[in-house]
Amino acid sequence: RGAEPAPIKVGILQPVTGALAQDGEYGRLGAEMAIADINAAGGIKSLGGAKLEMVFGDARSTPEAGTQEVERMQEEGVVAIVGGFASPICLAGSQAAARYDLPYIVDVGVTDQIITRGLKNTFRFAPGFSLCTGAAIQNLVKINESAGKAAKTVALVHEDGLFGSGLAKLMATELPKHGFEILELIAVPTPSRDLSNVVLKLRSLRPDLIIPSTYYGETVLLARTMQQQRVRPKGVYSVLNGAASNHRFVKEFPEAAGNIMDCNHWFDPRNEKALAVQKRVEATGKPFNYNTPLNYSCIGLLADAIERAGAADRVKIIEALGTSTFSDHLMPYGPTKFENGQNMGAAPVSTQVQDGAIKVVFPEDFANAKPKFPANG
Amino acid sequence: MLEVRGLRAGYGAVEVLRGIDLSVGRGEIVAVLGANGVGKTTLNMALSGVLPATSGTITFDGVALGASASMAVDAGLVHVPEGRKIFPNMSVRENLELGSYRRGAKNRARNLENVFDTFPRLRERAVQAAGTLSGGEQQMLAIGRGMMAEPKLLILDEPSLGLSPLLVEEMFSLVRRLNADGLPIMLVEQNVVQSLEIAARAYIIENGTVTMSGTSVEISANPELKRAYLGL
Amino acid sequence: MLQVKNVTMRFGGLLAISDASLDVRQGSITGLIGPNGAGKTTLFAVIAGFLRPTQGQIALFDKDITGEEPHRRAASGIARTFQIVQPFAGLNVQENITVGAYLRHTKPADAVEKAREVARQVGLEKDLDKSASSLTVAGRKRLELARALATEPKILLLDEVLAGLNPSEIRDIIPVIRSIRDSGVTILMIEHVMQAVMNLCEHVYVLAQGKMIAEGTPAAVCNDQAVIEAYLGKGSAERLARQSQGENHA
Amino acid sequence: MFSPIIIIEAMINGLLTGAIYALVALGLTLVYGVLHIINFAHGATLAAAMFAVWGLNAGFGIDPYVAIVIVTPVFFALGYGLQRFVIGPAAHGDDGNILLITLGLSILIENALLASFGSDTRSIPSDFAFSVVEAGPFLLSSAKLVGAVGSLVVAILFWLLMTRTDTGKAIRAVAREKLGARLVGINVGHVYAVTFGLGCAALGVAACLLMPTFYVNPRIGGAFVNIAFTVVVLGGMGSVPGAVAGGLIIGVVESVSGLLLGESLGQIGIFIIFILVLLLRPTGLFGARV
Amino acid sequence: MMRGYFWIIVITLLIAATPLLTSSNTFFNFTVVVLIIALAAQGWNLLGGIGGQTSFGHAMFFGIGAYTASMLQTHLGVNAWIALIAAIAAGSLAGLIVGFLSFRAGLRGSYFALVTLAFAELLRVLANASEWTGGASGLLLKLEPSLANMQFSSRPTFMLLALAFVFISLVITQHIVNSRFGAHLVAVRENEDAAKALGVDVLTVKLKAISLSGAMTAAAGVLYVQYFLYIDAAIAFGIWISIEALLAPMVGGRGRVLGPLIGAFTLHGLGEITKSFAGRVPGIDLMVFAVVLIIVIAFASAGILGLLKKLSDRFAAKGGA
Ligand SMILES: Nc1ncnc2c1ncn2[C@@H]1O[C@H](COP(=O)(O)OP(=O)(O)OP(=O)(O)O)[C@@H](O)[C@H]1O
Ligand SMILES: Nc1ncnc2c1ncn2[C@@H]1O[C@H](COP(=O)(O)OP(=O)(O)OP(=O)(O)O)[C@@H](O)[C@H]1O
Ligand SMILES: [Mg+2]
Ligand SMILES: [Mg+2]
Repeated sequence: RGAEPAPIKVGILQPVTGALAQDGEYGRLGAEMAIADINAAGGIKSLGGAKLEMVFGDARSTPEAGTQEVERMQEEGVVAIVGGFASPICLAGSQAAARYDLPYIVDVGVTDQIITRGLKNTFRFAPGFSLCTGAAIQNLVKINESAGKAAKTVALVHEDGLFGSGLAKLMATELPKHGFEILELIAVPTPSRDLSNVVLKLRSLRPDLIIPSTYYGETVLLARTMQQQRVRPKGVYSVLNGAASNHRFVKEFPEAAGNIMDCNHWFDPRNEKALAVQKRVEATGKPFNYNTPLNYSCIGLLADAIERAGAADRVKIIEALGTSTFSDHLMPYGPTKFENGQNMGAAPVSTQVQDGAIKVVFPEDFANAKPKFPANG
Repeated sequence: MLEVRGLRAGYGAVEVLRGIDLSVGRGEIVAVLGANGVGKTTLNMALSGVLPATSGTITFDGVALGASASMAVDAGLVHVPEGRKIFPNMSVRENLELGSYRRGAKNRARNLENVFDTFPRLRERAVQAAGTLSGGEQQMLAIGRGMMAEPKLLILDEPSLGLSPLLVEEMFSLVRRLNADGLPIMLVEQNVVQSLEIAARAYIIENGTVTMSGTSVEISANPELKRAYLGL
Repeated sequence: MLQVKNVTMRFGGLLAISDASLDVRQGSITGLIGPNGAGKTTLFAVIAGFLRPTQGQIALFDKDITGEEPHRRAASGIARTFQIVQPFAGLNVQENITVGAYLRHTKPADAVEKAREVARQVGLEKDLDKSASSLTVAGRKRLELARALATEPKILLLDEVLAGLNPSEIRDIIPVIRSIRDSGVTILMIEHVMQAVMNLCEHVYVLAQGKMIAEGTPAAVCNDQAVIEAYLGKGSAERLARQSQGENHA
Repeated sequence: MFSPIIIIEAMINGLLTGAIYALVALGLTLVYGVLHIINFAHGATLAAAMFAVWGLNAGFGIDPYVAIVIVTPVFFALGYGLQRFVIGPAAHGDDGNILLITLGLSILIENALLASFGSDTRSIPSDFAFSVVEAGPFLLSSAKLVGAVGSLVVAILFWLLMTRTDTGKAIRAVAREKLGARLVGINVGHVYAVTFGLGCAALGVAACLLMPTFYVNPRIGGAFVNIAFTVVVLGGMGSVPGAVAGGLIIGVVESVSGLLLGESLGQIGIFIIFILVLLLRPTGLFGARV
Repeated sequence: MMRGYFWIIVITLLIAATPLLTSSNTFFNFTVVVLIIALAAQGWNLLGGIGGQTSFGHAMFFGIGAYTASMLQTHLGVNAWIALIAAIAAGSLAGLIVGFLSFRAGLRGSYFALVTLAFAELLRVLANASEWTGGASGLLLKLEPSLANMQFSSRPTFMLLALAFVFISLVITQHIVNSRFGAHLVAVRENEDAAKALGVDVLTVKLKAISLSGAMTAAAGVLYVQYFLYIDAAIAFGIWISIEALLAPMVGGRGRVLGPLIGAFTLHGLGEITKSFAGRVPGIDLMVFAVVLIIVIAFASAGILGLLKKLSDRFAAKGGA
């Protein structure tokens, strides 16, 4: 037998301890599955079927630890790094990787600063902050219009961290242009112990639409308290929310979660491959949240670039990524097309919890259900 | 009553007690004398089980002691420490009640009355926080707390320290009164003259061992000791 | 040199000192006696600036210092010891004393030199490297004294430094205190050990329940009926009388 | 800006939440009062207790309120053992060391939870969580009412324990005078451990009362610990009535300032109170009694 | 007279020589982080270790340093070195203010610790909300390696810069320990009343200490942001930095000049080693870390340097006997 080609090391950076551990786990799972699938399918063909080998780094939910792991991965000879999840980790990690021209594929990190620094090595597969908000607003306007402009007044509830605040600010300037009236921006800390007051406020404001952009725990609290206090707006439309597209929430509190819409990263429910992956994940008893298909797809993107580069060479891989048109992913995106490191083909979708399941309701191309809006009518 | 043989103890590498032998008989007042820092307080700590002995035996009323402080209290050996060590954040009454934490809890109410009869000042101040008592009252409280445990032997470590001459006088007459009721007392004092006046016997400790013992009369007559301890 | 003028000190409802005055003559050893809880230590705290009196003034060399901070008073020459000793427990004896010496010496080497000198004076030279927390009660009292001396004070306030010493030790330390006075340091001392008070003090003040009830020579004060009643008790008064007679006969 | 009804409702909410804060702070204040140390592992222990409640529910279908009779003694024993066999021996009586050890324990516990339960946020699905009591114009969460009443009952029990029993007195005695305590026959190590156990037991109760309305993940303790510090300081470190008063006050302040300033900035209100209390009246409302 | 300087020089030279021995950027990156922590921790040590005023909120100074430096650079285009000086001054001033408020109020022990924690948290909430600090999105320094920007494309260069800072902090601390101010500081730690009686101006001594402490820790914050080029409220003012700053001297040897550096190396080294235990289950490594930490405390209660001293004393005693 001929010698096996040397494996190609791929760095997977995720926070699996600390504050972001939950998301990091889902991300790692997706990357692992993708690597296993690619290897099972014969590895990188242009390199004689070379296998991908995962080098995992725990970013421990801090940029320092992330950077240290990037350095370690670099020394272990990875050809690229995928992941990071949180913006601060992605910012620090991609910058460290940039010293070595080491390709860095950001999975989630939404801040636009990630791609405006002019780092040649950094690519973001998922939609960033401005793409997400743009799409969120567009989707919302369309959904609202097709319901005969049912909603006019809006209250924004957002976490006071990196993404929540920025998002709320942007929504507050954009939505009025589309005829919405912003009643209030309510910032909540993470973690929050009690959201009764937020709900009280909402009860007195009586908005048609509530837009929460908070992490999981707070969204659970918010939805539960709203149900308890009988606050029933016409719709709850969250953006990049931690719970409304989390299966655990839907399963544990079907009533509280019912009809909540979310504009977020999500997989394409019409994509056969995505559904197959979902089945495999769920068979292990784990929920299938977006981090998993997203990281799965990022690995696919990388493998495709290595394939086309025909070498485990960083510069060539970066080049190949830059010209990528990768479309064999699980996401509701078009073909990949990077502009200054941002995949312009990427977009979030709007989902809604219907009958105890998370359905894509917009855009229609990817939808597997119709939006139920106004929800409490 | 109390038999101590070859007791050694110290702090870390420093050995302070280097084989102490002494005994206290029933109904006796025994004075333990010695210069500053010879280890009198250390001896008391070892007797009451607060400081573990490195070797030697402590037998009290036929029981071997030394393993723990609660054991000594259980057996009825009660130590009123140097510096009073009352509970400053608690009331006088609570301080006294804790005196019977392990021993004498059954007769708590009766003993409390006894103590209050002995120290009427304490009855007046029963609800006052102990930390706000004057020095003399604190000393009474410390002794009273010791009495709450129905002691079979009372060890008093420098009970007259910092008291005014008048209170010192009162303190010594109290010790005599307690002893008159049959309570044996081991008295550690710098107030050598007055201690020898009320004690039956005395031990002199030097350099971690007992260098001399005898009746108070003998001791006070010894010219060398007069020079060394009485400053005469 | 030191004058306490009509000082009153209240703690909430409690009147600890009431309109007390005293006057310490330069170069003297002056005693302050009185029953437990009379307010002696409190008066020291007022003199040294640890407590601000409710009323009254403190003057040093005829200069009013009532409002001054303790460290300023230390700098102008008032040093005190604490009845409940306050060693720097984590430091050794030499380091303890050196802190005091730094008041007048900025250079480390000078301060250490001074510390050693003072240690010799009070008989702590063998213990320089011992940790302060391992000293006995008496050792700590000496340390208190040494530290205060190291600040090179003009007036030294000694709060029961003899308590806990046996008669012969007291006998040994009396000359030390005298020698301190002879070296030019005025001394105001609180003491319950009457033997020492009789021996050392030229003038004695008696404080009882916050009030100055008597002052005068030690012998005169000891014969004062009020003092005997409040403080000495009959027994000690007789004992003291016997002793002083004995001394006279000798 | 808001109708008085809303403000009153916010205050009631604050009282209900504040009662739970008081319960969480109770253990902290007790341990502080006796060991003179800020227990860094307090939050992690709360998280562990909440996982225990969650586990009993998920695994055996035990109602959180029923779980009180299991979780409380178990956490008492846990706390007792921790102090007796880990913190006590390892600290050698040095406060700085206790601090580090509790810090280490908090890392240990948090990551043990992470390793065994994963990082997911979990909650107990129950209808009771959504039930409300209508009182006039107010809708009050039943679970929170139960929580508040439960907390106050526990606080009263604690207070009785501390003032009426020999154990309580021994705890207070040890807090200020160890040698004196040993000389009356109190086993200081045992009392320390009992104190720590009681602190953990209080957390056990708190967990049972919290779980019907709250969620748990390995890091959840942090949400309550800062606030518990504030409560303890406000009430006076070491004071049981202080913890209750402090908890209720903080609950109301947080609630009302959250309503008026927004939840995030409302937190500033808490810190400012905290700093002002420390600067102006460091002994807190109830002084430094245990 | 070397009095303590010997080991400072030896250790500094040893670290400075590492670029001759290795070219591993993992190592340099690790060392940079350790040195930054050591510098922050030295600030803590001065106040908390030597001065006995335990702070739980040193993140406050770290964050003020980091934010001052980055705000001056991003908003006003100030040169990085000038920003550094301003940041150090800001840290020192913050120390004075917090110190003045709390020491005047007579806060000690746990009370002081908690008030510092509260200040740090307060700043965190404010930094998270303010426009100037970039709010929740934090501040990003432009990546432009040059000496003027205090950014270096080579890791060893930055390591040497950080080392220089640590060296200066060590020398300052050693100098203080040998001086009259140091003696006063220790006296204040041991017993304030006694110190007062001996003419120590307790408030001034504490204020000096906290302002120096704030300056050192602020410098660490500047290094952090110059290295990672990004700061947000959670990183800058979060509890974790406060804990790191306190943990390192506690483990290395509280109140000892080299304690923070040794502690930081030990803790982070331990962290790296335990990562190899990580395996599949997250958190295992940190559990191992915590257990080792507890064991270290149990057996080296005065920190590593304390343990070394005890061992050497015992050795000397045996040798002498
Ligand atoms: N905690 C301690 N650690 C180390 N050494 C100690 C400790 N306590 C006391 N010592 C030492 O033990 C010796 C005996 O002290 P102890 O207190 O027993 O003497 P004492 O006879 O009671 O003296 P005093 O008359 O002053 O009360 C002294 O040399 C003292 O320095
Ligand atoms: N800080 C304080 N707060 C309240 N009361 C105090 C305070 N300090 C002293 N006292 C009270 O003031 C009175 C005088 O106390 P002080 O210590 O001055 O007495 P003293 O004359 O030194 O007695 P002793 O001879 O026993 O040392 C006492 O009743 C004491 O309880
Ligand atoms: Mg003694
Ligand atoms: Mg006094």
